[in-house]
Amino acid sequence: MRTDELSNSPGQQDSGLRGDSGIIQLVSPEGDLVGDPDFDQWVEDVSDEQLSSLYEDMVVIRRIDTEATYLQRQGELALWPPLLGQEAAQIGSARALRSDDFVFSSYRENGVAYCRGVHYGDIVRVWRGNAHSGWDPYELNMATPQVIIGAQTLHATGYAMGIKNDGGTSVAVTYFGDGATSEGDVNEALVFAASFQVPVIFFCQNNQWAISEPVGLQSQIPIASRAKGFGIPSLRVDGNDVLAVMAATRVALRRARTGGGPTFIEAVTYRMGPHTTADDPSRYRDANELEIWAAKDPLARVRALLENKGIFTPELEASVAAKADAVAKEMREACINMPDPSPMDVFAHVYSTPNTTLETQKEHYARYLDTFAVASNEGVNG
Amino acid sequence: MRTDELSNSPGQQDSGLRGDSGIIQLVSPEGDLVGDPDFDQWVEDVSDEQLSSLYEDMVVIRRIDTEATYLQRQGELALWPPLLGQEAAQIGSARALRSDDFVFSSYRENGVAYCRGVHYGDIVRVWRGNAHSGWDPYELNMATPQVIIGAQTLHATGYAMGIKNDGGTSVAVTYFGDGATSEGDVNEALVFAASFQVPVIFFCQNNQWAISEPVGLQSQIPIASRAKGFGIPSLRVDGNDVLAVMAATRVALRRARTGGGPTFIEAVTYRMGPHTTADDPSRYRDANELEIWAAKDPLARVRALLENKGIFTPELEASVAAKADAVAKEMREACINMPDPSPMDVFAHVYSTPNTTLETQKEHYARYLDTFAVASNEGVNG
Amino acid sequence: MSTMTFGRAINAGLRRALEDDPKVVLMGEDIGKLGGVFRVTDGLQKDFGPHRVIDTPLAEAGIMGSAVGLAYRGYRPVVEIQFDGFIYPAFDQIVCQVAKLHYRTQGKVRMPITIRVPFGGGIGSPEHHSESPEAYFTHTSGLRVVSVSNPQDAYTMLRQAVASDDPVLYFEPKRRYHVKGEVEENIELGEELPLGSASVRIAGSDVTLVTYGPLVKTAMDAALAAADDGISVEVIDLRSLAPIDFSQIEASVRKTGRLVITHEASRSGGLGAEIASTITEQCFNHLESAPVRITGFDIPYPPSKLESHHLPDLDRILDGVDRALDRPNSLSGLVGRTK
Amino acid sequence: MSTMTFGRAINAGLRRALEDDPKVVLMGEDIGKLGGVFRVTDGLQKDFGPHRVIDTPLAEAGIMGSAVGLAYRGYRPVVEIQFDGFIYPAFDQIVCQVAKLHYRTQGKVRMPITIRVPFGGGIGSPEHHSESPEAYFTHTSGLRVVSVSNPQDAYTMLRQAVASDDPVLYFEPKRRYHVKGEVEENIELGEELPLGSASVRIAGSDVTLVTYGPLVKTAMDAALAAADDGISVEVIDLRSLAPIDFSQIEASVRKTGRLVITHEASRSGGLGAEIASTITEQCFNHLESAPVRITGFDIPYPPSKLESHHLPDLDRILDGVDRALDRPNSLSGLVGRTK
Ligand SMILES: Cc1ncc(C[n+]2csc(CCOP(=O)(O)OP(=O)(O)O)c2C)c(N)n1
Ligand SMILES: Cc1ncc(C[n+]2csc(CCOP(=O)(O)OP(=O)(O)O)c2C)c(N)n1
Ligand SMILES: [Mg+2]
Ligand SMILES: [Mg+2]
Repeated sequence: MRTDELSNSPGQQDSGLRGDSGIIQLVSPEGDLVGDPDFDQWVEDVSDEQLSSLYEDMVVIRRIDTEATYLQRQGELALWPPLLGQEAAQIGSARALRSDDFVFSSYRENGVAYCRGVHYGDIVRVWRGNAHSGWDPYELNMATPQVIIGAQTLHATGYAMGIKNDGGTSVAVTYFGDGATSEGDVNEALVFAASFQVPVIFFCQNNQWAISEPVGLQSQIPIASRAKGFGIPSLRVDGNDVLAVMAATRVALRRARTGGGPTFIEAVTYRMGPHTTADDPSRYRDANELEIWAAKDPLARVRALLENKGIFTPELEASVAAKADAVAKEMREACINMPDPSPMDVFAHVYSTPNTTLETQKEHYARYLDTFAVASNEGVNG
Repeated sequence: MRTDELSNSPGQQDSGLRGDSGIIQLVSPEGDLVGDPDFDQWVEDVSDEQLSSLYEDMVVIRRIDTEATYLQRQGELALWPPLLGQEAAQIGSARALRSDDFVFSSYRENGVAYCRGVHYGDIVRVWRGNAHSGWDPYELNMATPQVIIGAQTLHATGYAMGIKNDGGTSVAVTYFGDGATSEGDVNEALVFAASFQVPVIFFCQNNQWAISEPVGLQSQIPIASRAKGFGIPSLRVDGNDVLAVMAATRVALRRARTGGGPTFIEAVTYRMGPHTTADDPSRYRDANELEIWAAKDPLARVRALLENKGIFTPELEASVAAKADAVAKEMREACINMPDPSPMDVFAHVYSTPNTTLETQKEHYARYLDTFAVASNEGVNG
Repeated sequence: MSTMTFGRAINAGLRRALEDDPKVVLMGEDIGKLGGVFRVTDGLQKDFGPHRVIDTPLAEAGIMGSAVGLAYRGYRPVVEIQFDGFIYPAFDQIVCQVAKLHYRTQGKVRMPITIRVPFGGGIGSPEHHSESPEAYFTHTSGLRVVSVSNPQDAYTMLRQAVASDDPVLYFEPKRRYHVKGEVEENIELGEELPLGSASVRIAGSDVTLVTYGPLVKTAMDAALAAADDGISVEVIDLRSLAPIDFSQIEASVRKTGRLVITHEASRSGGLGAEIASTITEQCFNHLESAPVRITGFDIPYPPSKLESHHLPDLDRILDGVDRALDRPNSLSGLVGRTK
Repeated sequence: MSTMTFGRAINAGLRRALEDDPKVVLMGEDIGKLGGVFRVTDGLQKDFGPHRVIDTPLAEAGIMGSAVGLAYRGYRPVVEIQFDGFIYPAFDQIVCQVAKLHYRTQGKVRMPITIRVPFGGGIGSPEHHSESPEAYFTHTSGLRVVSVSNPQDAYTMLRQAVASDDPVLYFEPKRRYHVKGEVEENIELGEELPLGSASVRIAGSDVTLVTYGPLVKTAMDAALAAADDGISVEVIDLRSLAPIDFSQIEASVRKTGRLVITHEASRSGGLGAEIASTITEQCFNHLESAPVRITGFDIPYPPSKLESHHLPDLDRILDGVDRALDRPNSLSGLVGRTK
């Protein structure tokens, strides 16, 4: 599925927002359509084919995740932050975007990057230690992963100030976690977004954990409530239900595009894996918590829906698997064959204009490296 | 009135909190009791004598404010941040406190400092440029004014964590402005206070302005709503109604003392003067705004109430005026006679333990100063 | 060419930047109707509208972080930090984002952000209103840092800063806002000296005196006073604090063999340390005495009644000149511990 | 006396501090059940409870600001910042509150806060996980700053830091967490060397090599390698970065006449500048060559595949030793621009 295809929200009216109580869910864990009078209409245009395509996306990014985890174990990556369990939240939201919307994400949104059209090798470039950025933000209209928790929410807000100034209809979308909501930056972003009424979506994946800290340490009430105190409407959505996430995102996008200002979405989901490959969740969480959430697996759910609809064919299964294999293979090969950066790259792009102090250091380091070249040449020749 | 006298809240039940819509008001601008079924009971113990005393407090601090403004114009103070118009908010809240409660305020809470028993000269010590702190925080149980907007709200929260750890029943109370609510620190303080459910009161004086910025730039919805998104109950109170402010503060104190955690109070008031003596409000606000608020003057209101109650006697007026005169005189004299700090004080108290680098600098500066002493001695003798 | 105050010159530079490039926006607290607490942005919101001259909520991280977002979108934000001491809530966004994004993205994302900071002491203000935090930023790779000392430089370098594709911290010596000077506004930016160049304010041969921002005037006064004693002081105004134009200092020290550096910021880890050590490396055989630093002490900025004891003044600078020249001075007789 | 890793030694120090003083509390992200991302607080929450070992919300300013409040109340908070690069959101609270409150209140309010920061590179981490921000804090008056280089110092100085009535930044060289050493836990704090003292790790006579934290080991290795070439290097471990124990460096340089300083932090405005310039002032007539700085470059911390080119290593240090000794080195032939 192409990015733009699902981004044309159908002609529904903005249905307004629900209170804290209601979590928007359109598909039950068993794959049944729940029947939601407000939100169903926002995804009623999603065809069987498109639904199959969403399923494919989710399978592919789970495969990317698994493959990257292997690559890390094999020493090809230094680290990897798995998104296992958060596929619906990422695909449902990212597939609702237009290509000219701009995404500011955290480090875990590799599923979003996939939807934005990233080259597969670029996904792992950062985690291999080759670069601080895997891609050109302006090519994907997606900033490269932000490591400082919450900082990107302000960038999205500022970007949206720019969109509004330009009279544009695109939207800035920022992804962040439940833990991030405690950072001053995120709260200041809400202040700025509300004050200037700019087209930004705050998409919080509440995956229940910030490394070892349960979400209750950050907030004892639903995260979605936070935004209202800033005058920003919010939606709380079942983050493991790809259609519900898409519907909620489309509501927010519509509001943003039509001058309605910011929206906050809390996607309630679960981090089924460790925080990163360096983490050991057994130190802080019960195995049975995982079991409970495994029963709500987002992939299983959309697959059940497809089955219930009678469109989960062996051909679909095979083609999806083939696609996942192909993507994984391409990513692995790109990863393994990625050339190391060259030593002098360490100095590149600190400034866009020459800097005398740094030039001197660079020159000196080149001379220093040369002494080894000379020495080893001498060794060879001598 | 002594600090502790009004701090023993009578035996009412916690009446719960109102929605955004209702601003708590017990006395109308004309000095009539409005009749509030929920909050009247929280101040029903306030005797005529105590009411007169609250009036006296307000007159005195207005006088302090005026006197300090004069002192600034006469060059005795470098700067002064007037609290004109905010007397009810400061007196109503501060007089509800126990002496073992601990206050963390901003720079404008000189009325609160007065209630905490500050020596009058100490109020102006900072503004004369003699010191960074006017008093010993542990003597008044009030930290000295915080200049970094919002920073003190975290200090109060941490202090309250300590109270809770100690099993104490005192409360940390932090004062800040409407502008401060945009700072990350204030929002993080709300996160921590809610997470640890500690006995802290967030007392926001919404005086409608942050220097030249109207409150609408910080929040387009009532400031009191902010706290709810963090899971903290809030009260919105007429900040020009000393009894309403006292009632709200007592509700919050009761909750805090009995393990109910934090409360946020928005006192809706008005900064009738400039931001500081260096400010010129005519550049950014209409004169008629001031007129509207002058009609709600907090002093006039409590005076009208006293009159309506028939207890505003010429004797009261005279004794209050005499007290205000005496305080102003004492403050002025203390100010004018305050000895300048001595040069070597510049090095005092950077550390509580000796620091070799600084000792060297100090030693050297003493030698340097000596060269002048020698030179001028030589001059005298020679 | 017209006569204007320091503050006016910056105002004129901002105005010109707003006129020349629709992508330039100003952001800050109270910069609109009020014109900033120092009136530096006076009249600009009126003339360019609230979308170009933006009064922001009271949150410095928010200002800086949204400026980053605007820069992503192709804007050139000029941010005002109200006072030096209020820059710290924005420190994370400056150090981790503004300074690093160009490097992080291998040059794909530029951060043409100018951060204007009124700085320094001497105006009798309360705490946090008189600080000199420049060394935090000169130690931060990815930033350019400048400070200006006269109306013409204020005008020219403000325009250069706004035109720079790299982020620039622009430190304004607030106690000099009312100083007047001639300003030529019709400059060709391309023909101006680069943003990174120092300037010799007074030529001299006995000792090199390096400073920047508010102390340039004090240093020039000191040089005049020294001349009365027959001492010829060369005064160098750094203008660029990062990178430092070491070639000019080096040339001067090769001539004089003596170096004094003065700044208001605390001594330990201040710019004086970087200049002294780099010049020692580059001119070791030309130095006749150890470089001398005359700086604020290693204390928090003191109450205003004491600030004259913290801030380097003419006498302390002259004492430093005497030390550099091995003339009698306040440290004479202290062997070894020449501090 | 027992053998333990660096990380364990800090853990033992924290445990002892918690045992000795009920006012000691630990605060930070993931320090409870997880025991911190480096397991330094392993087991402490279990043994002392969640009110003594506090997992905080994910907000560094919040952690630091509430630690200030706890200190007001008489507590001695020990704060863990998860990684060097995450200290900046707390910068305002550290610089404006933690560092200044004692001065502000004329000694009435004490800030006995210890801020533990795993710092430095060499562990192959992503951005913001390998930084050396110590110079920001050594330039901040009111703070003490230390860094430790071996398990015994880690233990002793952690306990001294917690016992200090002044705030202490305690930088832990994260790439050395797994290094083992003998640790004597039965120490009398009062009899220990003060927190502010440096330590000569290897005595030598030709050149003084000053460093701290993670590079102490590298410097000692370099000294051994130099010895093979007949060069006698004296290695000084600063331990205290603010204040710096200049008397020991001075004594050494008076003997050797040559000085090399090495640190991972960027060169401009790093500790090397302060040490070089102060020692030049104090030992000008004893120096036979200009002090040499071998440091990280003036770049943001690079991607991990490039970090070995940024971090000073044995070879670069030896090249610096050669420069200090006027032996052939990578700069030989470059006249003047000896950088
Ligand atoms: C400012 C900052 N502080 C701390 C960290 C260390 N850290 C990395 S991820 C993380 C937890 C984030 O949790 P959450 O926001 O819920 O996102 P999730 O990892 O669950 O996707 C922490 C504390 C950081 N990267 N940045
Ligand atoms: C961190 C910080 N930023 C900016 C300032 C400058 N400043 C001082 S007072 C003020 C306005 C505060 O408004 P508000 O919080 O409403 O309090 P009020 O002055 O109205 O009492 C500002 C911007 C500051 N002191 N601290
Ligand atoms: Mg999470
Ligand atoms: Mg206000």
